[in-house]
Amino acid sequence: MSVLSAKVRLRRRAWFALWAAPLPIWFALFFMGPMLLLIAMSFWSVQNYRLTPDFSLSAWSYVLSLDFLWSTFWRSYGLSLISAALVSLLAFPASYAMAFLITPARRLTFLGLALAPFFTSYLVRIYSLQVFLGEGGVLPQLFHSVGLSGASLLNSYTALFLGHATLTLPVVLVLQTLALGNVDRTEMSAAVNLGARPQHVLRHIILPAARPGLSLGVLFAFLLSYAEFVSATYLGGGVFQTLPILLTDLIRGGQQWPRAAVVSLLMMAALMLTSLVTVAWAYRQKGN
Amino acid sequence: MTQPLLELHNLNKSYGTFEAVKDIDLTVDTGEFLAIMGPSGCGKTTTLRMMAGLEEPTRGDIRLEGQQINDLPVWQRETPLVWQNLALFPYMTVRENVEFGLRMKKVPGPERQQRCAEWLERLGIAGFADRNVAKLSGGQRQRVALARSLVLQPKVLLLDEPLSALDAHMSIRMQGELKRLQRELGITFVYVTHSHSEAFSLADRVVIMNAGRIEQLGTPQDIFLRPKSRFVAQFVGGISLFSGMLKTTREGKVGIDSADGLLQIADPASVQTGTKCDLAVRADRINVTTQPGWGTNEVPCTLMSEEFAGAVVNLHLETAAGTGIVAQLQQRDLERLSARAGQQVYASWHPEDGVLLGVTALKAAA
Amino acid sequence: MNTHLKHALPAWTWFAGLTLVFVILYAPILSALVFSFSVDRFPSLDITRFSTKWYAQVFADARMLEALKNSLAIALSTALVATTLGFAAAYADFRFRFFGQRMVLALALLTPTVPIAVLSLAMLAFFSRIGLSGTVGSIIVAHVVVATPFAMAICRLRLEQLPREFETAAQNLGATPGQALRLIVLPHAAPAIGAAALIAFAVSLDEYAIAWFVGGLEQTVPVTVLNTLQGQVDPTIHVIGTLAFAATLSMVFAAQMLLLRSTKSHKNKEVSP
Amino acid sequence: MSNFQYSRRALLKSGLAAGAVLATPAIVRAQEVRELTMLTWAGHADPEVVGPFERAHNVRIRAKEYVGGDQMLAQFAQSPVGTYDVILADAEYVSQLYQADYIEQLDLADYPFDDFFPEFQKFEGHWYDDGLYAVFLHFGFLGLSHNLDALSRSEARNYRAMWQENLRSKVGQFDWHLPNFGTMSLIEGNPAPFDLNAAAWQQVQDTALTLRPQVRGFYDYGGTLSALRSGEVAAMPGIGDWITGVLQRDGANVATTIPEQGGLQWTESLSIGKGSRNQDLAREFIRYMISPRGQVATATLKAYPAMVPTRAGWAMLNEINPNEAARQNMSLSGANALDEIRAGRIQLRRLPVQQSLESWNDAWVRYKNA
Repeated sequence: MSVLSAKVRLRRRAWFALWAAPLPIWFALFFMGPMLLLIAMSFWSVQNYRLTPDFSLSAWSYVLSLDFLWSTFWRSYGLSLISAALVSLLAFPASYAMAFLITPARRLTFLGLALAPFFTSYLVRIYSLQVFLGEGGVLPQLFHSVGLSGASLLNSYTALFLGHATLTLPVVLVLQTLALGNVDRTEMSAAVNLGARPQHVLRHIILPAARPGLSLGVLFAFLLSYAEFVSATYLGGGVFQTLPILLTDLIRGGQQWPRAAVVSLLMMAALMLTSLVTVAWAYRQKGN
Repeated sequence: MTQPLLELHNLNKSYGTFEAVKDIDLTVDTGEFLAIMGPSGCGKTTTLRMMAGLEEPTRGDIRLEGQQINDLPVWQRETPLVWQNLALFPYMTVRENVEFGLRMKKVPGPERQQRCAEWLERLGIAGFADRNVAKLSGGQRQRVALARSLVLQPKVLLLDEPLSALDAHMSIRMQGELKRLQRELGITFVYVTHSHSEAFSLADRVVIMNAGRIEQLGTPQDIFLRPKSRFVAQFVGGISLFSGMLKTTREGKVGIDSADGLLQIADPASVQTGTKCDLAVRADRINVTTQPGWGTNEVPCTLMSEEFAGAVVNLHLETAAGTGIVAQLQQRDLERLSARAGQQVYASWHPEDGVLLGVTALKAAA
Repeated sequence: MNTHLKHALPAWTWFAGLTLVFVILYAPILSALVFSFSVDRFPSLDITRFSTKWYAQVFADARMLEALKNSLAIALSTALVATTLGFAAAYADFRFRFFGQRMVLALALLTPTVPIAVLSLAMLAFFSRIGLSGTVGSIIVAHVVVATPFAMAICRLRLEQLPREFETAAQNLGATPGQALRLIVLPHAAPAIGAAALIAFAVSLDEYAIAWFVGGLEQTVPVTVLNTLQGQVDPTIHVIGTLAFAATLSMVFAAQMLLLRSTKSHKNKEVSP
Repeated sequence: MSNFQYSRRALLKSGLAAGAVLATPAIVRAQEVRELTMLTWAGHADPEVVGPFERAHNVRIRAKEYVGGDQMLAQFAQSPVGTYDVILADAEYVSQLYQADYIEQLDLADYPFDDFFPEFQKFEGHWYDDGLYAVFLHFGFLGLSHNLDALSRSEARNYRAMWQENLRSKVGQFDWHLPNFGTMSLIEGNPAPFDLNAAAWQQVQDTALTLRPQVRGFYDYGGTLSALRSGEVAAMPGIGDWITGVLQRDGANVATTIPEQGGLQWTESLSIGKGSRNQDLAREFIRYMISPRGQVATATLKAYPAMVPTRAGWAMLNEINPNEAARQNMSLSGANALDEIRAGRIQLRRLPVQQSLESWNDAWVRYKNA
């Protein structure tokens, strides 16, 4: 209800729509469109190697009855969760250094440098890592020279993890550094003033205050690692069967895109659920 | 009868189920200095913003010089606002800030510069014209904000707690200047504040708002001397309140039968006995003695604390029934009293100094 | 900076962590740089000879040039559209309260949860049904979907720092909503808009999976990298990586300068009264 | 010297012949440049391959390179009709393209099949209901590819070498079920390795599982190149000269041996996409690719070398690049690669006959997961 005339209301709505409408329209057309098609596609059938619109549950029943589906699902989930946690741990000292030990002007430069590789061809960096870790590569040679085995590091979880780190480190670094940088300095001084030792300040002041940023870092690392298949192929050697790998494998049964659609809907469901839980946890207030 | 400048008719604003402003009727005359006062969340700023066109009323009319302006968008209203945080544009110099409105109104260059210069001069900030607004002191920023609005020669200037960011000293200085400017220019000011001293010292009329409604509208004296409700009395402060039942004694005296005994009042004609009502007594009308027997309405109480406020002292007393009483004494009266906290004292006042609250409301209801 | 803050561990441990992270980030890039100058087709530590022959091969390849042209055109358009859409949505979210506000944000933030291989096929299938497949335009449309969430997030964060009164104050002084936006909001948001555009540009420039699917015959640089990596492996991958990194690094520095300048001037201006 | 002159004259002659063939549609030259689109494996649209055709027909070839037939099929299926004029596909995918009705029937008379070696004249994967749907472009043998430092040629004469203790975790596999299960089937001695009854199929899977502990990883095309080159893996079954030939060119000590149990043959062919708007040009292009010049370019492809099916192609290769002809054993006089086929040592790689494609795929996914 409003006291304004229809003309004025229309003019206001038009101005509002000018800003509010473009993105939803674009996404409704070019994102929701494909997504709905994807959902529809999970009910299609394949006849003579041809994807045919249909209403068939065969793709769903096929995928859900795969005996290794859930082991793959949990392996995929677990590996990316471990990677996300490890990347976060790996990044933490660096973020801490950038947030507390470097001047703000320098911090911006460091953040830029941390972010730069993120936008450099990811494929190239994975290929380079393959060269780095493979038989006779830099790292095995280095290990060999200090008396270790010198065997190739590829097709191991270490290699896969480095691939995940290559993808996710920059994002995690930026999120962590911003989170730590926003921790209230007076609160920290107050704690010190009250006799808290540095370890306590870290545990009871810094970490809780930075929790949203730190958990978002874990979440992003998880999201990116979960959907990752390039390093799973080139560094993991395809021996870690994850959902993205399963997805490409399924297609090879003769244009089985409906099955791939089912797997990706499962993946999306898992990701959305995880995101919701993490975000809710990250922004949960103490004391309700 | 002259046309009122600004009229609000039955103005309402709700956000969902929350009613921020309820049935406001208000007229503002040309050249008047009107203050709207109330606790935070009472709807005073919302009312002001509706005048400026920053909020759109849910119901009701706003008229400027008799013309309904509900439909007029903000930028066509010519009701400039001085913001609580000033909202000076950080990417512009003082001059650019002041010229901003003129540019928007497409005032030609020479006239714009001349008017801008005139106002910079008038507010004593010509020397800072090309400085970045962030590099000014609080008082200077205040003047820029005023100049920015006044340069538009508005019929009415809206001010939203404009002095709240200043320190006490600067605030008092700016109050004086505001008053002077308003007198000189003859512009209508609508001034929102939560400070009594600002409202009472500046305004011709004061509106007290509570929970979206107007509680009382009147001159500062009216409100100070004759608060209409318990709320106004409490909000204005320095008033002691007693509640009880209106009663006629066997001797024919009329008073309030309160927990602190029967308190006499002077003018009972307008009320019926048997109704519940509140009695307000202003602090400067209360007499404090160490011995009883000084006045008509006398209540024994305990001296709780003293509060120095310059030349006067506020004594906080508490009766046996737990009613709080404030009494304002001159410094030398206090010395004469020579009482200490915790000591038994007597508060007394003349029946003429007691004001019955909520009477009109009762009459209307009856 | 709080210089007297005591840390839970000595400073060198934190710096060691920082160094380690940068080594992990930059080792692959450094390796790409070195091997891009190796004459051998397959990289190994005993490099036969250094040469610029792979650079010459990249520069002489007409298809590569075309791919580069496509990539730049796509990335520029993506940056333009994604930034416009992202800013508009961020501004709408900042300025207005409306039904479904959270839905819009959720919709935009849903994109990163879709596995890219399947998103690509879904887009190809959808685009070909609406007659928009196999063109540079279809890659742009798809990249905008991927890049807009980033642009929106950046603009939204920056707008949050703009006191809401500024814009209404301008309108109160007679500026139309358009003028207020142009004179008050845009100058404030300019660095974020710049950064958003750069990031959208970079996201588009590095995307290969969707580009392969929806691009049809139109090739972009990352698609040629993908083809080389999956097919005829050769050091042109390293060359492209090195060049891309050089380009990205300079863009990041440009963004830095923009942000740095704005923070500086912002700081100067925000001395509390 | 005289040899040189001879080959120059021969070159001129064949060049003129090719020119004559190509001269017919020369009238189009006056017109604007036409476009011919192609969906192909890597390397087939390199300028040194298609350049002469482009110039002769005033046409520009635009190629979409794919890796993996399923990507190719998806791309074709989801693109508007007529997007791709020419498709280069593995023979197994030609049958899928045919069943999905994505390719045009060809006219036998348009192509010089007389010049093909007899075994390729009526290649089974190209004919459906007596109709021709694809033209044989090139082929190669798949055996055991191995690093000579780790596995000698004589050891590689038996696939069983992969089970050796020293190859534990050193065997790589190309990530596709057909060549791998096909090889297992050869090891099990099935005369028709893809035509298996239930018991034989089960036996193939069981044998495969015994190899699984030796396997280091599963690789795509590029990954296979890198893994064999770096020594990451020492042996790969079901791989051929198309990989090791490339690595040899780069100086790697690798080779492909066709073990005693036999090898497989891969085949790639050219088809015309359904609804192509440039069918005449597509036909000319296929004719060019099986002309001697096209055949030589194909045989010496930078991305992967392979054998070609035409006599004229062999002849020209022997003239202008005798070393490569010898390396690939494409000798016109004396013993050559075709003898392997004739001796029955080489079986066609093809879709499973008694099982569905998806059951092989399922088995492969299961195997990888084991």
